[in-house]
Order: sequence, then structure tokens, then C-alpha cells
Amino acid sequence: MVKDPQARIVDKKNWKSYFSLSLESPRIAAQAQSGQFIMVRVSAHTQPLLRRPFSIHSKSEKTVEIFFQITGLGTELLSQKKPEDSLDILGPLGKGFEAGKNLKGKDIALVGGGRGIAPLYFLSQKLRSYGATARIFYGGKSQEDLPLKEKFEKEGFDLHWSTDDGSSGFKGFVSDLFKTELEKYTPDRIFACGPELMMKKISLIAQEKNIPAEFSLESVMGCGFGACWGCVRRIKRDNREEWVKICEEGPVFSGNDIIWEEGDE
Amino acid sequence: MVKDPQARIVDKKNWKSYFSLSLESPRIAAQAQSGQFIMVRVSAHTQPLLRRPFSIHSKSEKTVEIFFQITGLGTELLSQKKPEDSLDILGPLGKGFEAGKNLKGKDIALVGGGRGIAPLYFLSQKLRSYGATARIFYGGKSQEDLPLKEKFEKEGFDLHWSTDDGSSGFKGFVSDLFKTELEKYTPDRIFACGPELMMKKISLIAQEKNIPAEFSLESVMGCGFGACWGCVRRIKRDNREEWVKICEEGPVFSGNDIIWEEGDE
Amino acid sequence: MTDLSVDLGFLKLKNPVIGASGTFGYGLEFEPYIDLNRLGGFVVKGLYFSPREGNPPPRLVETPSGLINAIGLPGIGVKRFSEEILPRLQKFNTTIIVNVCGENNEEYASVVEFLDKYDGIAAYELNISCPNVEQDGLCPALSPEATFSAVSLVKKTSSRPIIAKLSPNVTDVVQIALSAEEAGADALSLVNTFLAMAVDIETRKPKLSNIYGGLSGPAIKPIALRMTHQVAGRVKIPVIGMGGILTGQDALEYMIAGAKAVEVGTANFIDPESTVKIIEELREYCQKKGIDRIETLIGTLQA
Amino acid sequence: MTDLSVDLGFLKLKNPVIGASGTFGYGLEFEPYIDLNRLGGFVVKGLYFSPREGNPPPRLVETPSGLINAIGLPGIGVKRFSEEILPRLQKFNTTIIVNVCGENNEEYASVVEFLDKYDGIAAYELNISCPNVEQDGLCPALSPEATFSAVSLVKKTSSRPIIAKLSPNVTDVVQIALSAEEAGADALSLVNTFLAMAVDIETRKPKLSNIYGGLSGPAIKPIALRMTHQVAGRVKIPVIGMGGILTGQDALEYMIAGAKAVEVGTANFIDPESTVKIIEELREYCQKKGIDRIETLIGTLQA
Ligand SMILES: Cc1cc2nc3c(=O)[nH]c(=O)nc-3n(C[C@H](O)[C@H](O)[C@H](O)COP(=O)(O)OP(=O)(O)OC[C@H]3O[C@@H](n4cnc5c(N)ncnc54)[C@H](O)[C@@H]3O)c2cc1C
Ligand SMILES: Cc1cc2nc3c(=O)[nH]c(=O)nc-3n(C[C@H](O)[C@H](O)[C@H](O)COP(=O)(O)OP(=O)(O)OC[C@H]3O[C@@H](n4cnc5c(N)ncnc54)[C@H](O)[C@@H]3O)c2cc1C
Ligand SMILES: Cc1cc2nc3c(=O)[nH]c(=O)nc-3n(C[C@H](O)[C@H](O)[C@H](O)COP(=O)(O)O)c2cc1C
Ligand SMILES: Cc1cc2nc3c(=O)[nH]c(=O)nc-3n(C[C@H](O)[C@H](O)[C@H](O)COP(=O)(O)O)c2cc1C
Ligand code: FES
Ligand code: FES
Repeated sequence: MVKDPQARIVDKKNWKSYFSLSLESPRIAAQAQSGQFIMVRVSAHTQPLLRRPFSIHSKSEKTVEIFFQITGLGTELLSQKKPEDSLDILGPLGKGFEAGKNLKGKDIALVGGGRGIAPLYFLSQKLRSYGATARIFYGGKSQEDLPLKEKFEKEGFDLHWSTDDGSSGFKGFVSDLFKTELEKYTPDRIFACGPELMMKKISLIAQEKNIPAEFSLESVMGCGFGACWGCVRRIKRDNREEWVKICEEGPVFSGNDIIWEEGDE
Repeated sequence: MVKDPQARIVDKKNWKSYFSLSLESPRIAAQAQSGQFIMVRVSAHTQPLLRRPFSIHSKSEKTVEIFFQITGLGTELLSQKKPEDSLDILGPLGKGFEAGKNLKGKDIALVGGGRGIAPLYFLSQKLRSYGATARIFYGGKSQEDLPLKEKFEKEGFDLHWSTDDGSSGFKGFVSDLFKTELEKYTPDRIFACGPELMMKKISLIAQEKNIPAEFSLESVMGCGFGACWGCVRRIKRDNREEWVKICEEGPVFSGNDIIWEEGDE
Repeated sequence: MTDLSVDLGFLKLKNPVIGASGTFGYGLEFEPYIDLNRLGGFVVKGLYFSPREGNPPPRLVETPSGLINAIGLPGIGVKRFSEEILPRLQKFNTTIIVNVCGENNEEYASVVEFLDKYDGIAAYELNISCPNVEQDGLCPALSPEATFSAVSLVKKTSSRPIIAKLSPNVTDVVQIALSAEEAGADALSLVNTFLAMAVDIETRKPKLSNIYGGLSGPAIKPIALRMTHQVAGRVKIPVIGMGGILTGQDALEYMIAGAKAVEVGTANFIDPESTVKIIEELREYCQKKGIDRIETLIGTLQA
Repeated sequence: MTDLSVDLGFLKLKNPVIGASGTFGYGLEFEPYIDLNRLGGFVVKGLYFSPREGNPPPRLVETPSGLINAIGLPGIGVKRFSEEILPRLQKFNTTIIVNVCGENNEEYASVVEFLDKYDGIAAYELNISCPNVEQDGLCPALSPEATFSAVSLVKKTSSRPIIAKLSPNVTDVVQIALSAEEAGADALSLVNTFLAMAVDIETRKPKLSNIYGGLSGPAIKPIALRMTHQVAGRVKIPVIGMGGILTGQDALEYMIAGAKAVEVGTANFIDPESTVKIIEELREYCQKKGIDRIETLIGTLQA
């Protein structure tokens, strides 16, 4: 956990409303684990006031990369940054996926919806390096919401995809696609990130089939490092339910521990 | 007085902390008089909240130009704009210099301090077109604060300049330089713009010598078009003193009518 | 066609967007930029009975997402207003409201008495909440008793509806609102500005000549919105909300929280077209959401 | 060498910069980013006697230059604090202040009574002003009587100095300040957050689960600064100012207006190094201005 006030942008990619920025920050890169995130200062002024959290999308020896979608002013300002600009970032923060050498030889499902695909790329690299098989399930509203499809394909991952509008791949939600695929095979473990409802559905499927699953949760974050108590989610702890700070104890939690938000199923 | 939400920047110049931007805005250009100003929106967000006023520095058929110095966040943001960017501007606003055809053949002194030189360039062009002789007295803190020196020289104006530190021209204030020059000649009229204290000194000199003089005043402006009552200065009206909105009735006033602010002489 | 009109009971507005007093001049200043006939209405700058000078400058200072003003209610007085301004306003097809000031209750009443003789004014907004006149921002709207006595006297005097404009600088704005209602106010408008200051660390002087001024703009919106929600939930008369409204979204927050109409202040300085743009944004929202009458949106917050 | 220390009478701080309660965790969260020993001090998150859950999320919403929080004072209670946190704080060479909460006067007193047994606490900051617990933001600091009774009881119980933390949601903050002083407060800190709200126009729901929350950050600075100036001019005990301090300049405005020290809140989220940077900026200012002792700057506003 360090602050790098001057992480230089060394690469920028853009697909319609999606962007990736690669940031030179050797100290953060050295510590980064898949599933962890960084807090990025998006404005030098007071609007927006707070930093914005982004999962670490990939890393190299000297760089960490973020991948994001424009959803408001903060991400819009961030999308306007150019190579050679510097960003003020904190990281790596939180606890990532429990994906260690013990997964060698296992068959792992990574399920990502929309911008939720961001941390799963880093994870796919990790899993591969540990000798696990990672199959990717990637969903978006439309064709345009699958900007990373080619990247996964090019690297030879077993990739399944869906779009809500059927403009590419399976027509429907990625949770439905996943359910269909589970009729054919059973992964040893599931890691997922995406919209709340999607994760909730995946969690139900995982519990039904008794597959261990981890989810990367979101919440509005005030600080990202445990000081504000703003980012809590309802989590099971020793048979009790607690409001847990996801910036410290998450953002990744076991599906068994998460109390999902109520909402339209 | 029109709003042009999309005045395209067609030219940008920069000298250290000074900048000029030429804005394509035919409707504003058509109406612009020397001494009038425009209100520029410097941020699409709420910091800074208000527009910033800038004198019209020059105009062509389709463009108006502003010339400014970085003095805070607003001017800093403005300095970062690039050619082809658009600015949201209102103008032309206020009442300008009383410089009409009646000045034909007259000998006119234009005294500008620092960024106060901005409106005097437009005025010098006007005066020349009316067949008046404009002599320019231009002062700055240091050599670097006289970015327009060459422009006036190249156009063949009789230019006198001073710097507080003596790094170029007369060493001292431009009001002292002007006083010295007045030992040699007496202009028919004086137009001045610059720091408050400088204008006050010029005004005293003008009154002493009985030379009609006009000054372009500054004040913090909330709106620029008479709606907020924020921009008032103390002005003599029919033997009474009043707080007068300088955005409507100025920014240019006769030296005889201005009640100068008290301060260190 | 979405129906944007709102009915305040005593007054029907063609849409809920009103230019706020002190930020809309006498209305005429906006003619170069917008068609005044499109507005729900506007409130002219605060008027005392006699002409007033206002405070010395600096009268304005910007703060993060806010503006402090210490204008101090300069104005031309009722006589010149009725002779020079009002005849020009009468030709517009919009609602003209006069913001009424006074050093004491009698002055409020005398302004109203004088103006009652002239046509073209739809209502009076009683400015019992300006923080820029007395020391420490003292004004009637800080106390339920002073509010009651000012409103009831003016209500008795006036032949027109009275909108009492409340101050946010209070512990319990609901209490003040109830006093104004009990005193006979036909509507409430809130909020006026927050008593505030800024210091110049170079000179160690206040940045405003008057030391304190009134804070307005987006910075105050969350507090003003809360007060509007509190008051709208407790009074029976209509509430006009304001404070930091820049966009249609902001206006909608106020209406959902219970405001029948909104006033737009500081936004007019940033963009003289703000009021008209906000009206358009309200229309777009209603169309997108399939809302036929904007009145059905008022007070629909699901809490 | 500029002397940045300030003397509160009962307590000498190495410099005037204090991390504000609820924005500084238990201090330890900042260890990766700054050397805590450099601070004037910090105030730990509000502590009730027993552990508390706080409010459901969403607990935070951003507004223009501001942040509304409805955290609701979750915490580990005095027992776990004394066992797990305090021993780790004792090793730091800075001033540790505990922010004391209570549902009633007795709970405030019991927190103080419990903690009095442990070393390493320099003072208690009595949080009688949190708007996030009761409906409509009710809290003792809204009334002079409730303030007096809470402060006097705790003062009687405590062996340590008491800083009463005041609310800005009042008509007359000076009156509340004088009550706290009369009740025996050793110092005052102000302000806590402003009761505020935000509405989601898509869902028509409040953006905070608790409906209302407390507004902090640069948006409120002008109002908080005015209150600090008013109070510092009227009480004899030292005043600690806060609200929207992001930079050394902001801190200096408060000190010139009369604050002996300042607390830095929301800024810590934006930049965990804020406190340390502000200390550096104070030093630079003093050096540039030839000020040997920063104490000579306090209350020097030329009004
Ligand atoms: C641990 C974590 C990792 C994340 N990783 C990624 C990522 O890799 N790529 C990506 O595109 N997005 C990611 N997000 C979401 C991203 O932080 C938000 O999209 C971003 O903060 C929105 O900022 P904005 O100013 O553009 O939008 P705003 O205008 O602030 O808000 C737009 C919408 O986003 C929500 N939102 C605002 N702030 C946050 C926040 N701090 N956390 C969550 N939601 C918020 C708002 O409630 C609103 O619905 C992550 C969030 C968390 C908590
Ligand atoms: C009629 C008029 C014409 C002007 N023409 C020019 C010009 O041609 N070129 C130029 O460089 N400058 C001009 N100015 C001054 C220019 O408007 C200010 O420098 C600018 O507004 C400062 O904005 P900022 O955000 O950079 O500084 P801020 O951070 O806002 O303030 C920096 C300093 O400028 C002062 N200031 C802030 N706002 C204003 C304002 N609206 N008016 C005057 N002073 C202000 C502040 O009090 C402070 O001392 C003019 C001002 C007026 C009133
Ligand atoms: C420069 C200025 C002048 C104002 N003058 C008046 C006034 O004369 N009478 C009044 O009732 N309110 C006055 N106000 C308050 C506004 O009408 C409004 O209540 C306040 O600004 C909050 O709204 P806003 O945030 O949209 O500006 C003034 C506000 C500003 C900024
Ligand atoms: C997330 C958050 C939590 C807070 N929790 C507390 C608290 O526990 N006790 C307290 O007295 N004040 C609390 N406050 C108020 C701050 O200490 C401070 O008074 C306020 O935020 C104003 O300062 P600022 O604008 O610098 O943030 C909290 C503020 C925030 C933003
Ligand atoms: S984001 Fe502040 S505690 Fe988690
Ligand atoms: S700037 Fe608003 S009246 Fe002049």
C-alpha cells in the first residue's frame, strides 16, 4: 500500500466507452495481486472530490493497468488523460482472489459482466502461470460491450460470450449462458465480477452445484484504505452478519459469506 | 450582447505566463467596440463556478481575440485550451472607450500596465484607422511582462516602455515614465488600463495637466451583464457619488468621475 | 405533449422554473439571451421602499462550487420601479414576483401597499431572510415570532398572495415554516443564502468588505434540498425550493423531494440561458419517463 | 526555524494540524502513507460504550465539492478499543484524542469513565453533534440546555480535558458555544457535518439509505469558517476549527479567523498525506512571511 503521486501513463487503449490505461508504478506493480484495486485521483480540483477505485487489470514488472468504462464524470475525466500524463494513485489495496499454486491442474470458470471483466484478465494470467485451466464467460449488453473478447481469444483462452441483445454470441445474460454451459461441465471453482444481479445469480448456481465461488464486490468508496467506513457490505462472519469494509477485507469474498442485496430477480 | 456557446479557438499564442486566444465568433466580432469585454466560461464543471471577464484585444470580421495572464485557476484552465477547442462566451459587453472620428489628427497617449495592455491594442488600431496618432506607454514588472512590445513596434507605433526592475527600457513604473515623457509633450487625450495604483497615478497627472483621460476599471464580476450588482465601483454622477455597475456602465470611465480606491501611494 | 404547468393554488405557473431574486436583475437584463415569456416566472431584485446603495465592494467571492455575495440589497426603490421597470415588465406573458425588503415590518407593509396600486405583479416574495444587511446575518426568518409578525402584518396589508422566503441559517426550519404558514403565507420559498465568509491570507483581511456574506450555488444544494424536503413534508401550503440548481436534474431532485416549483439563482450568472435549458430538461425527463403532467412528480420520494 | 507549536492551555500540540474524527480511522490506517509522529494529533473514530453497527449502505454520496456521509458511528466499543487499538497508539509521539459518543449523557460519561483508566489519551472530544444517528439530525449540540448538561456531566466524570464538538445546524452557534464553555469545556471544536440529502431522480429514492446525512468538504468551508470566527471572538477557551480544509491556505484562513488549531477531515480521503502536506504549507507560509511563532497569527483578522 503506497501512494504514487506521479504514475506515468505509458499506454492507452480505447474501444468506444471502454478504456485501458497502463501506469508506470514499479512499487505498486511489485506488490499487486489479482483482485486488488487502486484508488485514482481523477481531478486536481474538487469536482469530483474523491478518488475512484479500479481493479488491477494486468501488471508487468513496472506497470499496472486499469480497464474502465465511462459511467460518470470521474471516469469521463480519466478517459481524457493522455499518454505521458501522470496520475496520482494509491495501491495495491484490499484482498484479492484466493488463487494460489493449489489451483494447479484445476478447471476454473471466470465469469465477467461488462466492466467486471477488468480483474479477471489479471486473474486469467495468474491461473495460467499456476498451471490451471481458465475458461472465460464474458457478457455484455451488446457487441460493443465485449472489447476484451479478442484479447482473450488471441491468447487461446476457452472463451464463451453473450450479449443481452444477441448482437454477438449467446443471446441473454452471461449467467444464463453460464448455466447452459454447466450442463456440459463442472468447474472446480468460480471467480466472478460484474453487476450485482449477475453475481447474485452466479452465486446461487454455485451454491446449488456446490462449487466454491468468489466474487469481487463494488461499493462507493470514500478512501479505499479503511479510514471512512463508507464501503460496507453485508457479510457473514462466524454465523453472524456484519457490515464489513470491502476495501480492507474485500473486495473479493466467498459467495457463501455474501448477503446479496435484495432486488428484482 | 449575444451568447456564443461554441466559439472555436482559431489561434493561440503564448509568452511565458501570457496567452492570447483568437475566437471565431462572427456575431460578437460584428458588434465589438474597443474597451468592451467578453465573459468566458473556463470550466464545464463547478470550479471555478463563474465566467471570467476579458477585454477584447483585437478583432477581425469573424474573430475576437483575448490576451491574458495566468493569475489563478480560471486563467490557468483557459491557458490549457488548444486550437480547435471551443469556448462558451458572452459579448460584447459594457461600454468601451470614447474614441470616435472626432479624434482625427489628435495625439493620443495609451498607457498600459501588465495585462492592462490588452484592450489598448484594439484601441490603437481603431485610433489609427481614424487618423489619430497613438503613442504607447507600456509597463511591466520585468522584461517578460512586455510580451506585446514587438507587436506594437512592428506596426510602427511610437512605443515607450518601462520595467520595475529595469530589465528593459525605463527603470520604474510606467506612470513615472509617462510623467517624464509629459515634460516633453502634451497629448490631447489619455486612455489607460492597468493596476489600480498605476491608473490612479495617471489620473492625477491627467487632472493636473487638464488632459481628458479614460480608464478601464476592473472588479470581480458575477455575471457581466447587469444582473448581480456585484461589480460596482464608486463613480461620480451629477455631483453625487454612487456605486455603479461597471459591467453595464463601464468598464471604461472618465478619470474625472472615478473615485479611486484608497491605498498605499 | 407534456404538461409542465404547476398550480400553486393562488397562482398557476406555465412551468415550475422561476428566476430567483437578486440573480435575475429586473428580468430585462436577460432579454438578449432568452425569451422571458418561456419562464414559469421570475422574481425581481429585492426592493426597499426607498432607493438603497448596498454594500461597498468587494461584494463577491468564489468558493469551491459556491459564491459568497454581500451585495446588500441595493435598489431603485418602489417609486422608480413602478415608473421605469414595471411598465416594461407588463408586456411579458410570464409571472412577475416582487421580492419585498424592509428594515422593519412597517417598511415591508409600505412596499406592498405602494405596489398594490400597480398591475402586473402576481405575488410578493417577502425577503425576511437576507443575511447581508444586519450584523451577524440577523433577519426575521431566524425566529418564529419575528417571522409570524412580519408575515401576518404584510398579509393583512396586501391584496396579493405572499410567498415567505425562509433562511437556512436556523436550527429548525420546519418551526419557522409553520409560523409563516400560521401567519397566513400563501406559499414558502427556501432557501436564501447561508451566512459565510472567506479570508485573504496575504492581507489577513476578509475577502468581502462586509466580512460576512451569503453562500449560494451548487455547494449548498444538499443542505437546501434537505430543508425543502423537511418543510414540504410538514406544511400544507406550496413550497418553492431553491439552492444550487444548475440543471434539470437538480430541479427534479427538489420536485421529487416535495417542491411545487423551483427558483434558479446563481446558475443565471454562469449561463444566462439556464432557466430555459432547465425547462427543456424537465420536458425531456418527463417524456423519457412517460410523465404526462409534471405535477404528478411532486413529493414522490420513496423514503 | 519556525515554531509551529500551539498551546491550548491544557495541551501543547507540536503543530496545529489534527486528523478529524471519522476521517482518520484509528490512525493506524494512515501508517503506510505518513509518519503519524509528525502530526499535531489525531482524533480517533467516534466511540460508543458498546460496539455498534452503523447504518446500512449506501453511506456516502458525492456532491459538488462535498461529500455527504451517513456512516452512523459504527465502532468497536471502548473495551476492544482499549485492548486492540490503544496499545498500538501509545507508541506514537503525537496527541491522541478520543471522540466520545453516547445515546444519552450517561453513556458519554461511561465511555469517559472507562477510558480514564488507560494511558495514552490526551483529551476527549465530546461528539454531541453527529447528525447521522437520530431522525432529523437531532443531537445535544442543537440546544444550549442539552449541550450544557452533556458537557457538565462528562466534565465532572472525566480526569482529562474535554473538547466539545459543536454542530453547524443551529441558528446561533455562539449561544451553544457559550453554554459549553459555561459547562466547563476546556476547548471547542467546530464544525461537525451539515444535515443534507441527495435524491436519485432515476429511482426517486434518497441516495443514502438513511435519507439524510452529513455534508463535509470544501463546499462547507465558507460557512464553517464564519462560525469559527464568530465563536472564537466570543469565548475564552481555545477553538479548534474545521470544515473543508484541504490545504495550508485553508488552515491559515481558520487560524487568522481565530482557531488555535484545525482538524482535517474529508481531505484525508482525497489524499492520505493531506495532514502532513498542510503542516509543510504552514511552515512555508510562516517562513515566507517572517513569522517565528505560528501562534502569533491566531485571530489576527483585520476586520
Ligand atoms: C473495488 C472496486 C473496483 C472497481 N473496478 C473497476 C474497474 O476495474 N473498471 C471499472 O470500469 N469500474 C470499476 N469500478 C467501478 C468504478 O469505481 C466506478 O465506475 C467509478 O467510480 C464511477 O465514477 P464516475 O465519477 O465515473 O461516476 P459517478 O458519477 O460517480 O457515478 C456513476 C455511477 O457509479 C456509481 N459509483 C460512483 N462511485 C463509485 C465507487 N467509488 N464505487 C462503485 N460505484 C461507484 C454511482 O453510484 C453511480 O451509479 C470498481 C469499483 C470498486 C469498488
Ligand atoms: C472588464 C474586465 C476586463 C478584463 N480584461 C482582462 C484581460 O484582457 N486580460 C487579463 O489577463 N485579465 C483581464 N481581466 C482580469 C481577469 O478577469 C482576471 O484576471 C481573471 O478573472 C482571474 O481569474 P482566475 O480564476 O485566473 O483568478 P482567481 O483565482 O479567481 O483570482 C486571482 C486574482 O484575480 C482577482 N479576480 C478574480 N476574478 C476577477 C474578476 N472577475 N475580475 C477581476 N479580478 C478578478 C482575484 O480577486 C484575485 O486577486 C479583466 C477584468 C475585468 C473586470
Ligand atoms: C448575488 C446574489 C444576490 C441576491 N439577492 C437576493 C435578493 O435581493 N433577495 C432575495 O430574496 N434573495 C437574494 N439572493 C438569494 C437567491 O435568490 C437565492 O435564494 C440563493 O442564491 C440560493 O439559490 P442559488 O444557489 O440557486 O443561487 C441573492 C443571491 C445572490 C447570489
Ligand atoms: C465519513 C465521515 C465520518 C465522520 N465521523 C465522525 C465521527 O465519528 N465523529 C465526529 O465527531 N465527527 C465525524 N465526522 C465529522 C468530521 O470529523 C468533521 O467534523 C467534518 O467532516 C468536517 O470537516 P471536513 O470538511 O474537513 O471533513 C465524520 C465525517 C466524515 C466525512
Ligand atoms: S472506502 Fe473508506 S473504509 Fe472502505
Ligand atoms: S457583473 Fe453582475 S452586475 Fe456587473
